[in-house]
Amino acid sequence: MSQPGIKDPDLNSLLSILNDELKELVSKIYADKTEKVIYIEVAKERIMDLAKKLFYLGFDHVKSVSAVDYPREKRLELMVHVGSYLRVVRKYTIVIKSSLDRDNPRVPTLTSVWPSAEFHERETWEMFGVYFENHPDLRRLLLPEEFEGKWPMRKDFRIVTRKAGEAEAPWK
Amino acid sequence: MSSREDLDPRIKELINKGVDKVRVLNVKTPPPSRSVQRNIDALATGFRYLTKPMRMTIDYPYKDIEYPDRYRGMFRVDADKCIGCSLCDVVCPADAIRLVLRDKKKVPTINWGRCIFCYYCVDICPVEAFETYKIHDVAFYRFEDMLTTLEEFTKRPDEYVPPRKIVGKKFRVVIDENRGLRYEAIG
Amino acid sequence: MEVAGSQDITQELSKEMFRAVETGIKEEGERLIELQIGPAHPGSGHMRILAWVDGDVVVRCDPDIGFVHRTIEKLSENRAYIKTIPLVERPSLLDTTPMTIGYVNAVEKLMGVDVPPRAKYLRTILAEITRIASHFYGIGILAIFLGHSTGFMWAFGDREVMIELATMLTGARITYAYAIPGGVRRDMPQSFPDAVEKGLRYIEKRLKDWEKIFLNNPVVERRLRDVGILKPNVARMLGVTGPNVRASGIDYDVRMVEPYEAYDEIDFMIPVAEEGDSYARGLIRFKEIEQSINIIRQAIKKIPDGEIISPQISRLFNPLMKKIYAEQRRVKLPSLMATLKPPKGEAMARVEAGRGEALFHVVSDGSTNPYRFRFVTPSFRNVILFKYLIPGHRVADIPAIYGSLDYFPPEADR
Amino acid sequence: MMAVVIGPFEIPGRLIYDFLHIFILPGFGAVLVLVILIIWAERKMAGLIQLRYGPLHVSRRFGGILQLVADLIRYSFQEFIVPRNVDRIAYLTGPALALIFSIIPVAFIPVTPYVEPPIYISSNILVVLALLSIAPIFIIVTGYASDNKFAFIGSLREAFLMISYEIPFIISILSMALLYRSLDMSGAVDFQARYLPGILLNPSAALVAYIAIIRITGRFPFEISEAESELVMGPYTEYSGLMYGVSMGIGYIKLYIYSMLFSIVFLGGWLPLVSGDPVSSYLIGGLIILIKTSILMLISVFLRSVYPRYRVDQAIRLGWSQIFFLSIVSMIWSLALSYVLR
Repeated sequence: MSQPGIKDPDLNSLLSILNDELKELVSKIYADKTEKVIYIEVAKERIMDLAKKLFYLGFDHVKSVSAVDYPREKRLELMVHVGSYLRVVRKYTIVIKSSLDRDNPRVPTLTSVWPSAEFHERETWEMFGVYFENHPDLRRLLLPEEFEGKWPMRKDFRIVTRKAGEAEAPWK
Repeated sequence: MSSREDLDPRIKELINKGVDKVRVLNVKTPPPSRSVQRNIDALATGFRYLTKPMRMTIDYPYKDIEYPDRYRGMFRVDADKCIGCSLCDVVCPADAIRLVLRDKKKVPTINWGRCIFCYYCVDICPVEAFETYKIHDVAFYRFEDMLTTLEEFTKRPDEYVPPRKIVGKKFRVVIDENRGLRYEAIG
Repeated sequence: MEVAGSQDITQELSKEMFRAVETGIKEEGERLIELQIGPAHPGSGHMRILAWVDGDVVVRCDPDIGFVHRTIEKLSENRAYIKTIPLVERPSLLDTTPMTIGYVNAVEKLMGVDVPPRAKYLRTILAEITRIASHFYGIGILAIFLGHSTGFMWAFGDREVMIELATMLTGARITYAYAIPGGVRRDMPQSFPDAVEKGLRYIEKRLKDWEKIFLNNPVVERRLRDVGILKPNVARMLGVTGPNVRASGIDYDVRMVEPYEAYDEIDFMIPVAEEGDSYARGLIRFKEIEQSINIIRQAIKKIPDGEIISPQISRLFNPLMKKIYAEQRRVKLPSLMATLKPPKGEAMARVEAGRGEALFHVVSDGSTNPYRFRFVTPSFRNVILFKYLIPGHRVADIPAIYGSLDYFPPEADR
Repeated sequence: MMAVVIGPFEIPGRLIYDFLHIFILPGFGAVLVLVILIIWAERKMAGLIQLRYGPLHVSRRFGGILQLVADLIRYSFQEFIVPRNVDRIAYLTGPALALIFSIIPVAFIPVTPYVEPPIYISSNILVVLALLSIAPIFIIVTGYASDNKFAFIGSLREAFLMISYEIPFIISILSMALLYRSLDMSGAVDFQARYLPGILLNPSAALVAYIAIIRITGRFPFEISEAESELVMGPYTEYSGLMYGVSMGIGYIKLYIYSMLFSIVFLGGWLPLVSGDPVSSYLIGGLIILIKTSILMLISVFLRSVYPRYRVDQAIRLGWSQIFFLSIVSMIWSLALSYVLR
C-alpha cells in the first residue's frame, strides 16, 4: 500500500493509514521526495468528506488555503495545506489539491471543519475568485475597498505599472 | 472538538510509537505575590540606571559611525573594467540598474532611489567592475538627482551627492560585554 | 455533504471565548459604540481594528488588514527566482533571515542542490540572531502598548546589539539577503565569534534587569495576567502558530518538528507555558531569547570548516571569482544564478520565523520565474486571533493583547 | 508692612507682596520655571534610564534645557484647528478653565507664617481642596465637547477615576487637619513644628495622598485617561497648536499645586525656617517649599520610566479598595493620635 522508495517508517505507516481511510474518496495520494509533504488529489465534490476524515486522523489545522491558476487548461487548482499539532503526525504536511472550473469556481467552505481556514479563504476569494459556499464572512480581506479589478492573482490579470506623474490608481 | 479522544486509533498508535524529538522546557509564570518587594525591585532598577547611565545611542551628526569592512554601502562602476555583459541589470531585484551605451559597450548606471543595496550586481559581476564604499547616509535634493549618469556613477558617491555636514569625529562600534555597544574613536 | 454547520462552529467558538471572560453581555443594540482603531492611531500599527464597544467592554472585533499589502506572491511570479529572495525579506523586516531561508530551502528542494554544513550553520546563527532581535522588537511593542516606555527603549537598544552582530556577518543592518540557493554569500569574519560571545553575555546580563523592571513589575503583571486567555483547544482550532501557541501549552516548533539547516545537530529546548494568557506569551519570548543564545553558542562552537557554497555552484566560477572566494570568502554569483531554471515540479518548505511558522510553496513550470509562489507568514495565521480573542475584554486590553500577540501588520499583509 | 516709595507714588507693601506672591514665587513665575524644569528633568531622566540622551539639541551647552521653550514656541505658532462638529464654547473654554482652576489655589497657599497669602481664609486647606476638585470637571467637559469617541471615553475614564481618587485624597488631607486641629495651613505647619512632620505622624495618610496625587495629575502608572496606545490623547484628542500645549501643561501645573499642598500638610512646609523678618521669611520659606515641591515632582515624574499604566477598572478597584481602606485607616489613626496628643 505504501509508496515504494520511502525510508521514513512513520511516513510509511501514515501513508498506509491514509490509503486505507481515503481510498474511495481521493484519486491520488503520494509523498514527495523530501518525505515531508503528502499530496492528495481529490474531486471538489468530495473535499468536505476528505476534510472530515483528515480531521479525524489528527490533522487539526489549515496552514494555507490558496489556488494555482492554469488558464490554458481552463482550471483553477485549489491548494490547501493541512497540518497537525499532534506529535509525529506534525512532521508531515498534507497538500490537498482539487481542480475547479475556472469560470465558476465554487467549493464548500472548509471553515466548518477547520475554523483556521477563515481568513485564508477570504484571501483566496478576493485573489482568485474562488467562492466558498457557506463561508460565515466571505468579504475582501487585503484589497482596498475601491479596488475595481477582478481576481488579481489570476494569470490573466494585467499588471499596470504607474507612470511618473500619474495620479490615478494604476488599476483604473 | 479536537480533543485526542476522537482520534483514529491507528493514528494514536502512530503518535505513541513514532519518532519525534520532544525537548520541552516548561515555563511557569511566577505566582502573583510579594508585590511590595517587586515594586521596590523595579524602582531600584530604574534608579540604578539613573545613577549609572549606560548610553547606547550616538550623538549623530556630531559623532558618526564607521561601519565594519564589509558594510554594503554605495558603490561606483569602473567603466574601463566593465565588459558590458549586462548581468547586473538582469539580476537587479529592484530594477535600479539601467544600461547606457558607451563605446559600443553597455555600461550600468544606477537609480539610487530604487537601489536596495542587496549587492547582487556587485557579486554577479564577473570582472569585479564595481568598487564599493561604506557611504550610506546621503540625501538628494530632487528625485532626478538620484538617477545617476554614467559620468557620475564612475565617480566616488561622495563626489557627486550633496555634501553633508559632518561636525565631529568618526567612531567604530564595538560590542561590549557590559554596555552592549561601545563607540571607539577612530584617528 | 454537510456544510450548514459552518456558522455554528464559529459561533460556538466565539461563545467559548465569551465564556472565558464572563462579561454577561450578550446582546448588541444601540448602546454599542463602534471604535475604529487605526490605521492612523498610535496603538494600531498598519491596520484597522474595528471594535464595537459596550461601555468599556468590546463585544465584537473585526481586524481590517491589507493596508500594507504589496502583492509579494504576484510580484514573485514576474521575476527570476533569485530576485524573490530580497522580496520575501520585505514583509517581516524584523526577522528577515528565516524568511529567506524558507524560500531558499524550497528552491533548493526544487533544484536538488545540497548545502554544505558550514553554510547551514551560518544560516542558523544568523536566523537565531534575527530571532532575538525580532523577539526584542515584539517585547518593545508590547511594552509601549502598555505605556512602559523604558521597556520599549531597552528592547530597541538591545536589539541594536544583535543588528550590529548581523552587520558584521552580512554587511547590512536589516535586509541581509544572506542565503542564496546552494549556500550563503559571505563567510564570517575572524572577529565574529568573539563579538557574538560578548553580545550574548551582554544580553544575558540584561535579561536579569528586564525581569526586574518589566516582567516582575506588578503593574505589568496586572495588565497581562489573565488577559486574552487562549485555551489550547481554541489555539488548535484557529491554527495559531509561534510563541502564541507555545504559550497555550502546545509544543509546536518547526525547528523541532521538521528540523532544517543545522537545528538537527543542536541541542535546545522549546519553552512551553500552560496559561495561554498575555503574560505567558510575553514570558515565552524571553525564554526563547535564552534558548536562542544557547543555540548560537552551540552553533559557534560546532561550526565545521569548509565550503560555504555548494560545489554545484562553485564549479561555475571563473578564475577571478575563485580567487575572490578563496581570499575574501565572499561568494561571487555565477551568471547562471540570474536565470535559475529549476525543473518542473513543486516544493514546500516551512521554517520557524520569530513569530511562528512560515510556509513557502513554490510551483515551477521549468521557466526562469516561479509559476506560483505561496507564502504564508505567521502573522497572517495569527490575525484570526483578533476576531476571537479580543471580544469580552476591555478597550484597554486591546493594546495589551495586540502587543502580546506580537502581530506585525506588514508581515500579515505580505 | 512697609510701603515702598517710588518718586511721587507710595506703593503699599501689602500690594507688593501680593504681586510677588501671585506672579513670582509660589505663583506664575515659579510655576512656569519649575514646570519647564520638571518636564526637562522628566525627559532627561527617562533618557538616562532608557540608554539614550534625552533632549539635547536645543541649547546643547545646558543639556538641552531650552527644548521645552522651543516646544512651546512651536505649539504657539502651529495652526489651531477647531473641528466642525465641536461644541465651540465648551471646546475653547474647557482647557483654559481647567488651567485657571488648577492655578487659582496658589493665591490661598501661604509660604511663610509671618505674611498672610493674598487671599486669606482661615480654613484654606478646605478651600484649596474644593478649588482643586473643580478642574477635572472642565477636563470632562473638554472630552465631551470634542465630539470624538476617544475623547469621550477618555473623559469618562477621567470622571470615574476622579471620583475614586479624590475622595481618598480628601479624606487623608482631612484626617491630617483633624490631627492638627486646624484647617489653616499655618496652623498645620505650627503643629508639625511642635511635634513631627505629618508624614511621620500619619504615614498611611501620606501614602494615600501621594498615590492620589499621582493619579489626579495623570502621572504613570495612572496615566489612564490620556492613554496614548488606547485613546490617542484622551480628552485632548481633538486639540492642536497652543491649546494642545496648554492641555499638556495642565497636568504639570496640577502636579505643582498638589505637591505644594502635600509638602505643607505632610512635609512641614517652610519648617526649618528661623527668620522672623517678613521679607527674608518670604524668600526663605518660599524657597524651602519650592525645593520640597520640586523633589516631590521629580519623584512623580521618575515613575514614568518604571511603570506602565494600569487598566481603568484596575485603577478604580485599587482606588476603592486598598487606597480607600488606607484613607479610612489613616482617619482612625489620626483620631487616636489627636486624642493622645491633646
